[in-house]
Amino acid sequence: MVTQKDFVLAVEGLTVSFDGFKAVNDLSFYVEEGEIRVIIGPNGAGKTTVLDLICGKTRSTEGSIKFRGKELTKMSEPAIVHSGIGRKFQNPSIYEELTVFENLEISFPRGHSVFGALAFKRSAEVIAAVEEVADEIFLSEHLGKTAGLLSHGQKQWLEIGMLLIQKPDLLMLDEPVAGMSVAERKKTAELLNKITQNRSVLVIEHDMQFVEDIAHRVTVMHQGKVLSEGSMDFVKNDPKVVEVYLGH
Amino acid sequence: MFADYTTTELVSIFAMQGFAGLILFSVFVLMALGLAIIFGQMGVINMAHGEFMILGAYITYIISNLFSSYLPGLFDLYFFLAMIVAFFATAALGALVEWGMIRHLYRRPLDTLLATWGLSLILQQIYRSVFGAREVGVSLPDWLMGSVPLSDMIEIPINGLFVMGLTIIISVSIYLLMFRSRWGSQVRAVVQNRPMAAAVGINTEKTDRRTFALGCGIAGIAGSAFTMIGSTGPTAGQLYIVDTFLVVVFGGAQSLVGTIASAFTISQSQSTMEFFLSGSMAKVLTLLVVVGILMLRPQGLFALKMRH
Amino acid sequence: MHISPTIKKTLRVSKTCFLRKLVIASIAVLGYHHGALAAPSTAEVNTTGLAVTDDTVKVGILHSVTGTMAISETGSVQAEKLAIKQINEMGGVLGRKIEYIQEDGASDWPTFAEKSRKLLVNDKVAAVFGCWTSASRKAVLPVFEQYNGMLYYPTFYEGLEQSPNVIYTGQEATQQIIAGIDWVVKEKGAKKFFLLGSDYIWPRTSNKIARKHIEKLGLKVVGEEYYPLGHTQFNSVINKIKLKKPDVIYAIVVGGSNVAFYKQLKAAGIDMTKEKPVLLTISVTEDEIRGIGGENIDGAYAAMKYFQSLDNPNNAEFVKNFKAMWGDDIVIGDVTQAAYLGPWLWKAAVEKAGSFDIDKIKEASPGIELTTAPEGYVRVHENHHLWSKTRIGLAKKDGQYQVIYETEELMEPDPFPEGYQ
Amino acid sequence: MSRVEIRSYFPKSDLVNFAVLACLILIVLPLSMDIFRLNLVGKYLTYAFVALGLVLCWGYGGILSLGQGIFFGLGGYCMAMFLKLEASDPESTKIQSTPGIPDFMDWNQLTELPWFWEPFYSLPFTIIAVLIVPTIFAYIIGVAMFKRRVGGVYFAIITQAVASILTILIIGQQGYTGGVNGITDLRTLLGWDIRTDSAKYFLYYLNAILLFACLFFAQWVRKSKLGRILLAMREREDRVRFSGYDVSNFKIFVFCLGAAFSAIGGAMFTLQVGFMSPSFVGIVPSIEMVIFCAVGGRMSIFGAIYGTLLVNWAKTTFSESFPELWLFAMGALFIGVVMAFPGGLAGLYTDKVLPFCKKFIQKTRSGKKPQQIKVGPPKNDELASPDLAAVK
Repeated sequence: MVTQKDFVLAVEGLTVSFDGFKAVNDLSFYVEEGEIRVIIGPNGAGKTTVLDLICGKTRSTEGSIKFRGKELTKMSEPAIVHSGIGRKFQNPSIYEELTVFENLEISFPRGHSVFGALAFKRSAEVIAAVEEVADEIFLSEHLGKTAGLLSHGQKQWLEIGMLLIQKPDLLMLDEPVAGMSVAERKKTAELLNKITQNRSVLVIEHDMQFVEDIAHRVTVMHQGKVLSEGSMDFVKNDPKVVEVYLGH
Repeated sequence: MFADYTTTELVSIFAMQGFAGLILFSVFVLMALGLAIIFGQMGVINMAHGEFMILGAYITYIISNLFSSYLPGLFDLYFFLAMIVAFFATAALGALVEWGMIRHLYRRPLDTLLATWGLSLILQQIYRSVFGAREVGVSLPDWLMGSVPLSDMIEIPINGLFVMGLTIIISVSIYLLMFRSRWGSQVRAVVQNRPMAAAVGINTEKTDRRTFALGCGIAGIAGSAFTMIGSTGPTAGQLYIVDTFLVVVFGGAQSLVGTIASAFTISQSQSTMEFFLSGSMAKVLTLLVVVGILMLRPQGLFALKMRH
Repeated sequence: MHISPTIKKTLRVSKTCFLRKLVIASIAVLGYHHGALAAPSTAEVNTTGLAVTDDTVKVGILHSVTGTMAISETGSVQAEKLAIKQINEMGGVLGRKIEYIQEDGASDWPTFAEKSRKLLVNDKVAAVFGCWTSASRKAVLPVFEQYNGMLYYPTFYEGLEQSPNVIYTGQEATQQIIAGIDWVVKEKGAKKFFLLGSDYIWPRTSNKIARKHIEKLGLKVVGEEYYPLGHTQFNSVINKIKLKKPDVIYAIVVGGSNVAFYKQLKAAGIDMTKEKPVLLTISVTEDEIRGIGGENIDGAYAAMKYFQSLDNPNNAEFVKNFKAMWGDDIVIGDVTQAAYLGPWLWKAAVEKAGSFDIDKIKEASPGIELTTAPEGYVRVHENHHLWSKTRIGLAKKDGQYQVIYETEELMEPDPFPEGYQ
Repeated sequence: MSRVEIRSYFPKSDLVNFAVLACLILIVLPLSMDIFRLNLVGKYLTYAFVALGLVLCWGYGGILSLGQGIFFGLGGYCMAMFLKLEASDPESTKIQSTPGIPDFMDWNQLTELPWFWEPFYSLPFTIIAVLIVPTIFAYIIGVAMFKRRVGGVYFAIITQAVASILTILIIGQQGYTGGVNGITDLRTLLGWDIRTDSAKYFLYYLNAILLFACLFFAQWVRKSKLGRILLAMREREDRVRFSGYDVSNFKIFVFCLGAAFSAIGGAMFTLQVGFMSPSFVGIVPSIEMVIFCAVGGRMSIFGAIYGTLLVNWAKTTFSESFPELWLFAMGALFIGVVMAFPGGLAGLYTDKVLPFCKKFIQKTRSGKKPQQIKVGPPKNDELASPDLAAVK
């Protein structure tokens, strides 16, 4: 067995059961530094549950999740975030009543305690950080806009931006291009390639073209287990994968 | 605590308290079933539930008066008719309320709470204007009074038995209706996935209205039954509302079995404690325990674990 | 006890309709010819700026018309309105017609305080007839003392209070309790008592007085239980009663709980007509029986000063008038009768003092007697409570009490009983 | 704080609101009413503290508490205990079997003051207790509930249950609490008669000043990042959590803040009305206070105060003239506000009155020629409003 220090994320023997139904069953995989890993699989394979388990939204029944050697399964969600993991949800999860600026500002990693938030000042540093990220996610023109008025694609970007401003080491994205136009999708791939320079990324995606564009390695899940793992070319030709996909 | 009593007495105490607990249990179930359907299945917080019950009680009062004036020979049987009329009348009012008010508020559960509280105030005032501020006395047919002696200590009140029997009948009917009938599966489909249910051709609006009406109708029957053991006045409904909600929440809002189990737990513990503590303290302790358990297990006793 | 003969006469003549009409007629005639004589000048009878004009005087009625207490307080409002109407028909007070301002306490104590302040400060009423619960009286009491108002309070209550600004027209606890317990001990040979009440001050204080008295007689209290107001499940306490086998259940349950308690008691096989045990209550008047149902309380005893079935000419007249005004199916309980006394006692005090001034009424009140009271005869004690007889009634199926005993002497009101505090 | 900071916390529109409200409460009402009516207004304003707390808890935090009466009551009881001890000096209670203790204890055969009453001889302690006791109580409830992620409807029902537990306890333990009668007949504060007209004026103004202090604090919270986090939380709790915030702490904070506001209101109520009773701890007043807030507009701190004043004024007027109709009116108010005007008065003002005024002004400015009026969603600059202006 390889030492865990080589990996950013090491998931081993992870199992979660909902009243007897094992949504994730003895799952193990490892993500390396700087890697873009894509998880694919048919509906109900347990992909989103894996992200939920890593970020602490769902608690595992068995197994371990180590991030840079630190065990995550017992940590609280905010602590997991502070250790350097950011997560984007499947549907754009932004604060529609606030402006784009405020959305990003809330994610700025300072003033996270109650009194910190009360005393939080919108300093030049914060403004600079927000403007920098806004630039990256193509929204610098829209900083003052109420987020609810953005287009669907823009909302997805905004949420990615909210993660970026946290400067996480591991970025987890749940279907980042779902519902985007072709042009938006291209821009997003570009964005992802740009932002993954110095961090690891875990992506769930259905769009195979997009997966091919970005993935370093692909993990295929089926019924809560790893079905196949390797480069996109490898899994595409794996007979087990073909069986599962065609069988559906 | 136990030292004051002999062993035989203790046995009798537990038997009698167990039975008192069963009556309380029946009362809780009757109160809570309607609410469990409305709150658990539809997510509507109906603060006027108590007033729907009292409507049932007033209808029983009216019918008992009609019988004693016009059909004194059939007085013994009026109660059955009263329950049926109470059911349909409260269900009709429920349907009206759903149509006029609730259906506009499905996405705002906390707002249903406020709106139905307003409704409860209006209903109370209507009762007061129509029936007067004083409590009305509902006279019962003779066969419902009195008790069956089991031993010289233990006597079982007939109306208690009646309420228990009624509870069983209603619980079983609800079970059959919800889990064995086409209509029940429609209700559950709508609860679980509204757009999908609509897509497969279920008339969700109609289902909602009928579900709400059914919940209210059961409240009506409960109110009718409570004329045997409690008071009937404009504000009597408010006495029940907090207890009822706690029973439903404690059981796990979406589970009818949970509601029954929680009614059983709460009633038995309350009636046992009532014997050894003062009534007020028993009530306080029971409520505290329920609140405490809810904090440890917010989803209630019987909620299913769901994937998010 | 000094009281001016004319007043006494006026009160007596109200006994019969015929005579009353005669008096009204004669007052009217007098008023027509000698206006100045019939109604003394306002400046003379009202030196403190109360709402008194040359021909009217304003009073307040302050009860709950809404909320949980409306059930109980309705009767008092009706009785007070009847008394005011009758007084007006007799020519009013010092030649002035009474006009009442009715306020709703809404079963909410702060509202009572607010409304009483309104009545005293804004409306400047000459007297207020009102309150029912102790809590509402406690809430308004400082207001009456601060603004120097006059309150006529009708309910039987726990005592432990004596304010110069209040006339307590109901009985305080010792009057009701001691006579009742003495009776049940003597007549029924009771030795073991089970005390039961709703959980608040009146039942608790009353039971304390009862316990002290029972223990002083060398008898035993085998249980004492309290349930929250509005409680509806009494099976547990009924089981305890069965287990303890008391001779007397001494019940001070109030409101909606009452209905539940008696229905469940009957259903549990305790037949009160068999008097095993005897049920003695001080909280169930005819008003409450309407909700409980006569068949459910048949055979219980109540100790209080008035029952609707009381057989005397005053009461016959009162019941007739009450029904004429409020409908035939109405019942009259102890508190309703006490509320009816309020306006009459005030009238008598005003006439004795010859003034509406509160201070003069306070001073004039002790010693006032009413021979026309439906309960018979009452007299105001120095401590502003009433001397009255206590009676025992046996509840009947028809919802009425049959009066089976009354104390020979008037019971002296003793709001601060020695050794009971 | 720099000028920019202050401007961002108190934008012009809010400053106008503050000025208008201050003018109404501090000048117009006292001048236009006799002391009796003003005292009533003072009483209503004590409820406004609760409504203000509810705006933060419910409007911003999405936490509907049906137990705010608990904190109002606890604050009021703390104050009442102090006043009662002062009213129960051995001289004025010499007819009791144990002089020097409150009258209701004497009636309940208590022969000495319970230990938890002792510290209430001290006014500084009492003032601290008024704030701290309810806040700690709220903190305990908050920790127990929010750490376990109990929220929404469940939280509402549980707070209701807690309110009824506390009511039964207070009524049942009458020897220690005064029972159902409450703690009555409070007369003086450090020898100063609180029942005189001058005292009433003073207390009215003290109440108003405290209310404004709370308003300023609420405004600061609302405009700080914490306020935005609350809004964010209400909308996307998970997102906030996965942005690294411990959501429960924020909920606990705002719930405690609401409790502290309510407690100040309760203490001022006791001072102005002269007694405290368990009827405030129960469910009915708690729900009524929610409606004050809803009528005013659950998102508006000013609306909460206008809502409270309006509903109570209506209650007094209605129940003076048509007591029987009052419940109908109140019920209709509940239903109407929820169904037709979820934004309450404040919503009505910003959605209907303000645009109408703007239109009107624009029209009159541009003479008869109808000018192009912006339709559809407001553009950037309008919504970005002062906050962003401060940034740029």
